[in-house]
Amino acid sequence: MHRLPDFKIPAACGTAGILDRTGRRFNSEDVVRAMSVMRERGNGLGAGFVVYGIYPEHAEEYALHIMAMDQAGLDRLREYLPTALEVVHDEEIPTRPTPTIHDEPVLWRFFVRVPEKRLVGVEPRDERDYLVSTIMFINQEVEGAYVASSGKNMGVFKGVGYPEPIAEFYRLEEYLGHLWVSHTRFPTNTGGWWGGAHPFDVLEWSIVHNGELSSYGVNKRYVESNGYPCTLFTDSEVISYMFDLLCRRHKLSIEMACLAMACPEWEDIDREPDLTRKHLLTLMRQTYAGALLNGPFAVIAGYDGGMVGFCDRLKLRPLAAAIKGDRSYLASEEAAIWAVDGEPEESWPIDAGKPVVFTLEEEKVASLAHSC
Amino acid sequence: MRIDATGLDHRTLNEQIKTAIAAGETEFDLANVCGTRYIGCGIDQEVDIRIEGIPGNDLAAFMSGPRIHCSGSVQDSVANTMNGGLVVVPGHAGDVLGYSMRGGRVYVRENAGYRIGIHMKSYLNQEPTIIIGGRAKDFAGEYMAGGKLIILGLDTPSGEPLAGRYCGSGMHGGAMYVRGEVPEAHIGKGVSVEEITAEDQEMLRATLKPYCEALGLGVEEIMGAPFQKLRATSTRPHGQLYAY
Amino acid sequence: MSEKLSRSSYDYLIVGNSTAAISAVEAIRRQDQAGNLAVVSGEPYPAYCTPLISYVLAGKIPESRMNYRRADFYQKMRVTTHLGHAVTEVRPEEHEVVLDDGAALGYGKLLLACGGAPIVPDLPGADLGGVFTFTRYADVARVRSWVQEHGVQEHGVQEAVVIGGGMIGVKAAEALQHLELRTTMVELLDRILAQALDERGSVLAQRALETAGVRVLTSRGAASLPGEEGRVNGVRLDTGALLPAQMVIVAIGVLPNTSLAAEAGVAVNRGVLVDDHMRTSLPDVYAAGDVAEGYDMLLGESRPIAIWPSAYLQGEVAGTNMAGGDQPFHGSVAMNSIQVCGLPTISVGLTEPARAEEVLEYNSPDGQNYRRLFLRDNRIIGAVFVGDIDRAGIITGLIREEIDVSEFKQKLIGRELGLLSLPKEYRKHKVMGPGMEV
Amino acid sequence: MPLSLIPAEFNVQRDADLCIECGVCTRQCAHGCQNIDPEDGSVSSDEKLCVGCQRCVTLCPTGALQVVQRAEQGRYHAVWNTGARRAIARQAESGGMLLTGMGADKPFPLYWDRLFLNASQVTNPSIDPLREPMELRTFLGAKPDKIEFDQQGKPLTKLSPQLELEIPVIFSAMSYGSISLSAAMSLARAAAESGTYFNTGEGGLHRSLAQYGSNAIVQVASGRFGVTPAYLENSAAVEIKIGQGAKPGIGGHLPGEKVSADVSATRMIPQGADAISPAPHHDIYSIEDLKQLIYALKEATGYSKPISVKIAAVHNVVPIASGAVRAGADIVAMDGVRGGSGATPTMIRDNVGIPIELALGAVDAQLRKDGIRHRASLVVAGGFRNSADVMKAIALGADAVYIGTAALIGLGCHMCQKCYTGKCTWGIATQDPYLTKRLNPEIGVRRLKNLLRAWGLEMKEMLGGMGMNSIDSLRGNREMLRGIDMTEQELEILGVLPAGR
Amino acid sequence: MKRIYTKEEYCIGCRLCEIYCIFEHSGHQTLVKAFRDEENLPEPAVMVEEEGPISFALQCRHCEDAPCVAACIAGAMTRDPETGVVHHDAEKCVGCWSCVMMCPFGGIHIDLEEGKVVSKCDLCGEEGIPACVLHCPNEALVYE
Repeated sequence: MHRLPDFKIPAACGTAGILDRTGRRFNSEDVVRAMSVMRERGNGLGAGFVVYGIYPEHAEEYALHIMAMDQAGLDRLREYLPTALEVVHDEEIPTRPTPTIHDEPVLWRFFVRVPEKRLVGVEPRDERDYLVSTIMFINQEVEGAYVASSGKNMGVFKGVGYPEPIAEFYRLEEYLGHLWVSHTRFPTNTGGWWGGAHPFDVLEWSIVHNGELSSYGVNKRYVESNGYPCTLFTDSEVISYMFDLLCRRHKLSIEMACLAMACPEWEDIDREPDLTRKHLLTLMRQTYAGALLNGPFAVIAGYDGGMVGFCDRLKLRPLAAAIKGDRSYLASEEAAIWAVDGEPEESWPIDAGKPVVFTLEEEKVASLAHSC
Repeated sequence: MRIDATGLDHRTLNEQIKTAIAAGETEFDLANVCGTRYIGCGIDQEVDIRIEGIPGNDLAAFMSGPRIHCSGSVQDSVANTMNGGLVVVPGHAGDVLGYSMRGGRVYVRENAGYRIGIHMKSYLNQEPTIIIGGRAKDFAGEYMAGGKLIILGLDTPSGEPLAGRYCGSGMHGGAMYVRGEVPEAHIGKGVSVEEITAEDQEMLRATLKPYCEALGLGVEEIMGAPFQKLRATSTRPHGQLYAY
Repeated sequence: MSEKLSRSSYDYLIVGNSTAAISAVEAIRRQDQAGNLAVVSGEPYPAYCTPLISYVLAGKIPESRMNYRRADFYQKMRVTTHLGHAVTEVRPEEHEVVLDDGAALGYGKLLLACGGAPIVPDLPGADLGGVFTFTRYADVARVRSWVQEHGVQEHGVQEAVVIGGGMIGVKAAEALQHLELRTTMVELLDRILAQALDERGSVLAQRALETAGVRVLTSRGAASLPGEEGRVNGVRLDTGALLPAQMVIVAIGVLPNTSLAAEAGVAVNRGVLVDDHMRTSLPDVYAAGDVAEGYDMLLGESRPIAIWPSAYLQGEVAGTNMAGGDQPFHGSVAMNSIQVCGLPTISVGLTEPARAEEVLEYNSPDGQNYRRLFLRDNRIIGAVFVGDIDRAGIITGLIREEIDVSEFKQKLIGRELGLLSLPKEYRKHKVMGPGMEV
Repeated sequence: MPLSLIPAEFNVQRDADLCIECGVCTRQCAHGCQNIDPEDGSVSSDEKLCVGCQRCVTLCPTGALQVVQRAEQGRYHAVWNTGARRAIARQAESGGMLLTGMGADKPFPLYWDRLFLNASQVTNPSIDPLREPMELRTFLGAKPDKIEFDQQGKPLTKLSPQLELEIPVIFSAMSYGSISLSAAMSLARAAAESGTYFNTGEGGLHRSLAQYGSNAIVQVASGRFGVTPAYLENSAAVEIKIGQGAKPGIGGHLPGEKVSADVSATRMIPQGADAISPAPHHDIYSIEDLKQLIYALKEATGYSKPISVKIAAVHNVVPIASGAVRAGADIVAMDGVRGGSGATPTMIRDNVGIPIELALGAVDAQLRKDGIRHRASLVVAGGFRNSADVMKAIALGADAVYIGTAALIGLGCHMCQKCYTGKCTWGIATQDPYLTKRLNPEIGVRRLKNLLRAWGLEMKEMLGGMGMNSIDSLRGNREMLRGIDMTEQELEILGVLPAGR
Repeated sequence: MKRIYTKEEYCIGCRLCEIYCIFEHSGHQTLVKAFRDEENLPEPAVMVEEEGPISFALQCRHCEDAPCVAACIAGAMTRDPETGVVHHDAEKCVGCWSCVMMCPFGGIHIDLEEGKVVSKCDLCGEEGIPACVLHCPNEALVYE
């Protein structure tokens, strides 16, 4: 495992997400097949998966996926964790030796709860805020340990390599989940770092991202001044914090959060005939100027209720959406979707700046896209 | 209109007053005022506001019209940049009274604090007047550029100066009238002490008349004692400071 | 009907061919491009610059420069000319005029712009050869040929007398002097140019004439013109003195040519009477120029004002109204610009001190420049400029606009007269006219 | 009178082959340097009187004139150079404080020139501003922390009053009195027509500028000149002036001879009397007093306008700015050591305060750290020369920039630094009617609009080059900056990486 | 018709209008040469009036009712019926000064020795922008 870089590395990427809206769980084969189609979009220097619904037996605990530089790092974490959290269970993340995968970190998972007493005297009394600050503390202060994911009933599996060997390394075919999102990466520098691969996660928010935020500096400082120190110098990290900040802390709907991040241009706002909406958009742009994502991006954000895909206001990076049967798909290339299960019932490249939200529901999702 | 100020913050109180003025109300009785700031601030209508209690700072700031009658003393920064209107204070006033006041009148029955009447100025028919029944502390009338600042020294224990140090320093307009004497050492640079003319006498009588009426004093009694007049020696106090 | 077809008939017929006629033509054409238009004049030339006859006589300008408008003027304006045929009769009933050759011309609207005629006094000897008036182009040729015919003989023309010290007399005398004749001017009044200039102006003008060599005799009248062999040989003054002269120019004034109008039944006073639209008492008959009486703004009455700009403006008003426009004539102000042997003089309005309540005067230190303003009721009613006349028109404007100058009159008499002398508001709204923002 | 020992500063060179003795130079010189001989019409110069304003040079129809700074005079001395000696001579002859105009002319480090902007190459595309919308629109005022919605999804959050700028460049405070009405009119109209704002300084709002009130940031300074309820009402925002970069810690002073009838009416003070702005506001002796005045102004304007607090960038600018934000300022304006002035003691101008770059870097970082950055907008001032300076300031964290000197140069100022004499030959810093005519506001407005347009085009181009289409994405985006030729500490204060990293 | 408008409040009294008027009518290619040729230096048709801070340039206004045209006894002043421009034909001018007498602006410049009107604004031949306007540094003269 290489050391964490202290500057931002531009990258291009391929992404895919598959959601079974009825909640039926499936293994990694489909998403790996989708990613294989997009091999050209990566260069083997980073790939990863996030899967939701994999730990039903630990559904009430936060699953911390840990990447430790070495045993000492893990030990330091073991020492620290009980001082902050109640560890219900922990185990090594099972892996198998895989050609082309090497330099792997020590991989461990902890299922934790936030002890009630920890929230006494904490403002605000929110266990998730507490957990976020604990994760931030680990990432910054516990040398050699890094939290790769922290949500309930989900986990991030990522590393340096192409998607297929990473899946093989992590034995992902053994997991069942209702939502799989994957990412392959084309960083421009030579070295890859396990922690720097996508997806990024904070609590239940996971982000895979294809793009390069020109506004990164602004967005970073915005989330940082809201208590999310950015340690990884990646856009995805910032976006995942942004979702957590906007959706969980500010209680915005996903659509509103996406609107904050990709709000219409002033020209369009000026022309907006609906004054209520115009007021909303004006308010949005002024309040969330620091959250506005500028530059090319296409994001798939996974969360406990589904997944959302959205692109920048100029549609500088691709993202396609599709529906077939109970499943919803998002991918950098439509072919990746076809590769899973043939021609979809409906498919479309998503619009600039307009999020497509696929939610986990009992009934079938009738509408195609929740554009706002 | 009567408003109980108990528990009202200044924004709410002023909004109530302004809304009522807009609806045509011209008289206000504010009860239980205790430290509410900015009463009368920015109002440009000739309404009457009676304050029961002690108003907070910046009473009558940027005011242009209302007549404010207080029940007792007031705090700091009263009549800040006041443009017109009246403030009657039966008690004493705090510091920075009538800063940059351009018009209207402030009547204080008792003493006033430091830095009163700084940068008072007159323009055309606007001439601010501050009358202090008692004494003023240091820096009275500093940078005074216009208007009248009258210090009566009523009820002054012997030996107490009527005005503190640096009285009128930087003054370049207007006049101070002091009933009695300001110690020479307290008089600022560029200020001359002059005798009262008959014209001044008449002006003072006329100016003090409404003051005495508002505060229940006798004009002739006050006029009975000698006044001195403090004026700027130049309208250009800083003409010689620079190398051009 | 058939009779009308047998003669030429015009929508607009103008009798006369001088400035009033020409400005009327231009004005008509501004209004009406289509109507047919004719000019009829007893003089055989295209419109010429009457005041220039003294310049031609003196040889200062060639005859080619006498034309008032370019050669193609009548063609461009589509004017039919009947030149060299005087109108002998106006028949208002028939809407026609009769020419001296008997031809008749019909008209829709008629403009009488037939000008004035010089006064020839009833003097013994006035019919002798060598006695001329001097108001027409033809007079130049007559004078010139007289000088040429007789100049080579023993008793040729060496001395000339001009009777009359008015504007025509002065310009004639100047021309004769230029021809190197010994010239004497005889003026009945005590000063020359008495109608135009004030006393000091007259003195300066007389001095200029004298400096140029003209002998000026004032307060003298001509009693008779002695002569022999049908040729004049002197002027006998009312003092009894005899001025030898081989040529005499009589320039004692001009009267409007009203006879044609009067005979046709048009109301006539000293001149043809017109209203402010230049209409005479007869329908469809207008009059303009020296023949008509114009409204004198300063005197508040109508009188013949035989000056060029007035004739031009009247002609323009007449033409405009004849062609269906509606333009009143606001009246004019007497004014003259006379250069007396190199000395420029301008007089405007009433220049008799008696008519004024206040007189402002400026004399330059070198005595070369003289300016006088005559005020009444805070308005300028007259002005005299001698020498430095550069900005005189500004005063003319103030007179014509009847501006109250009480606030700034002193500035008008200072050394530098300019628009700066006027108040800003007046500069902006009155004098500056279009295009001035102040 | 003894001989003056102040050496001439300029050399007036007249090319005899080109001079046609038309006298234009003599009519344009307001300092008595250029003269025409009434006898023979020849022209000559009295160089001691020349201030180097370049008016004659510019107006000369044949280009016959050149006015150049004289080289060092007398014996060379690295320390006691001519400038230093001239200053001493001026003081020895007058006994007064050295007075000067415009911003500091000492060669302070220009951090703008040590900062480089980024551009996109391959990994993310640059955007072509010719084809795609490029947003410079900026709002100044307190922003909510977040937006809250009611049950029906309608936003509950109310926005504080905002200034809306089409370009994040504002004309900084220049009072009518310090500048001519034509100059003030040019600024006001250009601001209105360009979608930005002008600042009245503490000169009041002249009646002819009242129509531009909705584009006016009106100042309330220690002298409170022209401050009436109507003045506060007819404005877009109210600015409390605490300090000015060119003269931190000292007051202002418009000499009585500049207080013309019109200036007197606008400032509401007697004609001919000095207009003195004391160094402090005597009602502000502490941060809570500032808060008191901020809220007095909010009360006076019915909470309908942003209240700005303008401070000079001084050593402890960080806590001052932070305090101002906590005191309720909606906008904090900071003016750096290079800030301009019509009249300021030279020693103060050139020695007091700190560069705006460092102040901005430190303040923005601290406000973000404190989580209060959104509660006020930051406007910075003090020597902004071009659109790149503006872009760098925004990347450092500013919301907008005040320009004063750049605007004046746009209007025709030639930086002779003699504003305080009231004889500005360009008609800008003068009330002399003979000189004020020289600035035709029609031209002034056009030139300023052009300037803003040109900067706007450049800013859009740079923004597009960085792959952004909104200025929002540059604000505080220090990733877009790299530094050279700076110490680690300077880099740290600015929060930027060295170039190459 | 297009006219030259004078904005008094922006006239700065530099007199560049006069200088460029002279140059324009000098026939020379450069300003310096024009002024060096003193014998043939034309008179400017524009004149700046100035007193203290007040100044303005003045040239023929080309009046609608052009009183100079009415007054001209020599037919030298004419008003083009189509363009509205008042022309002065120096050849025809005899120096009677009737136009001077009538011009309410005092905008006609004469030479007593030459005995004629020597310059009157001709709008620089009506082609392009007149020189005085083109070179007015403060747009106190505009042509529109």
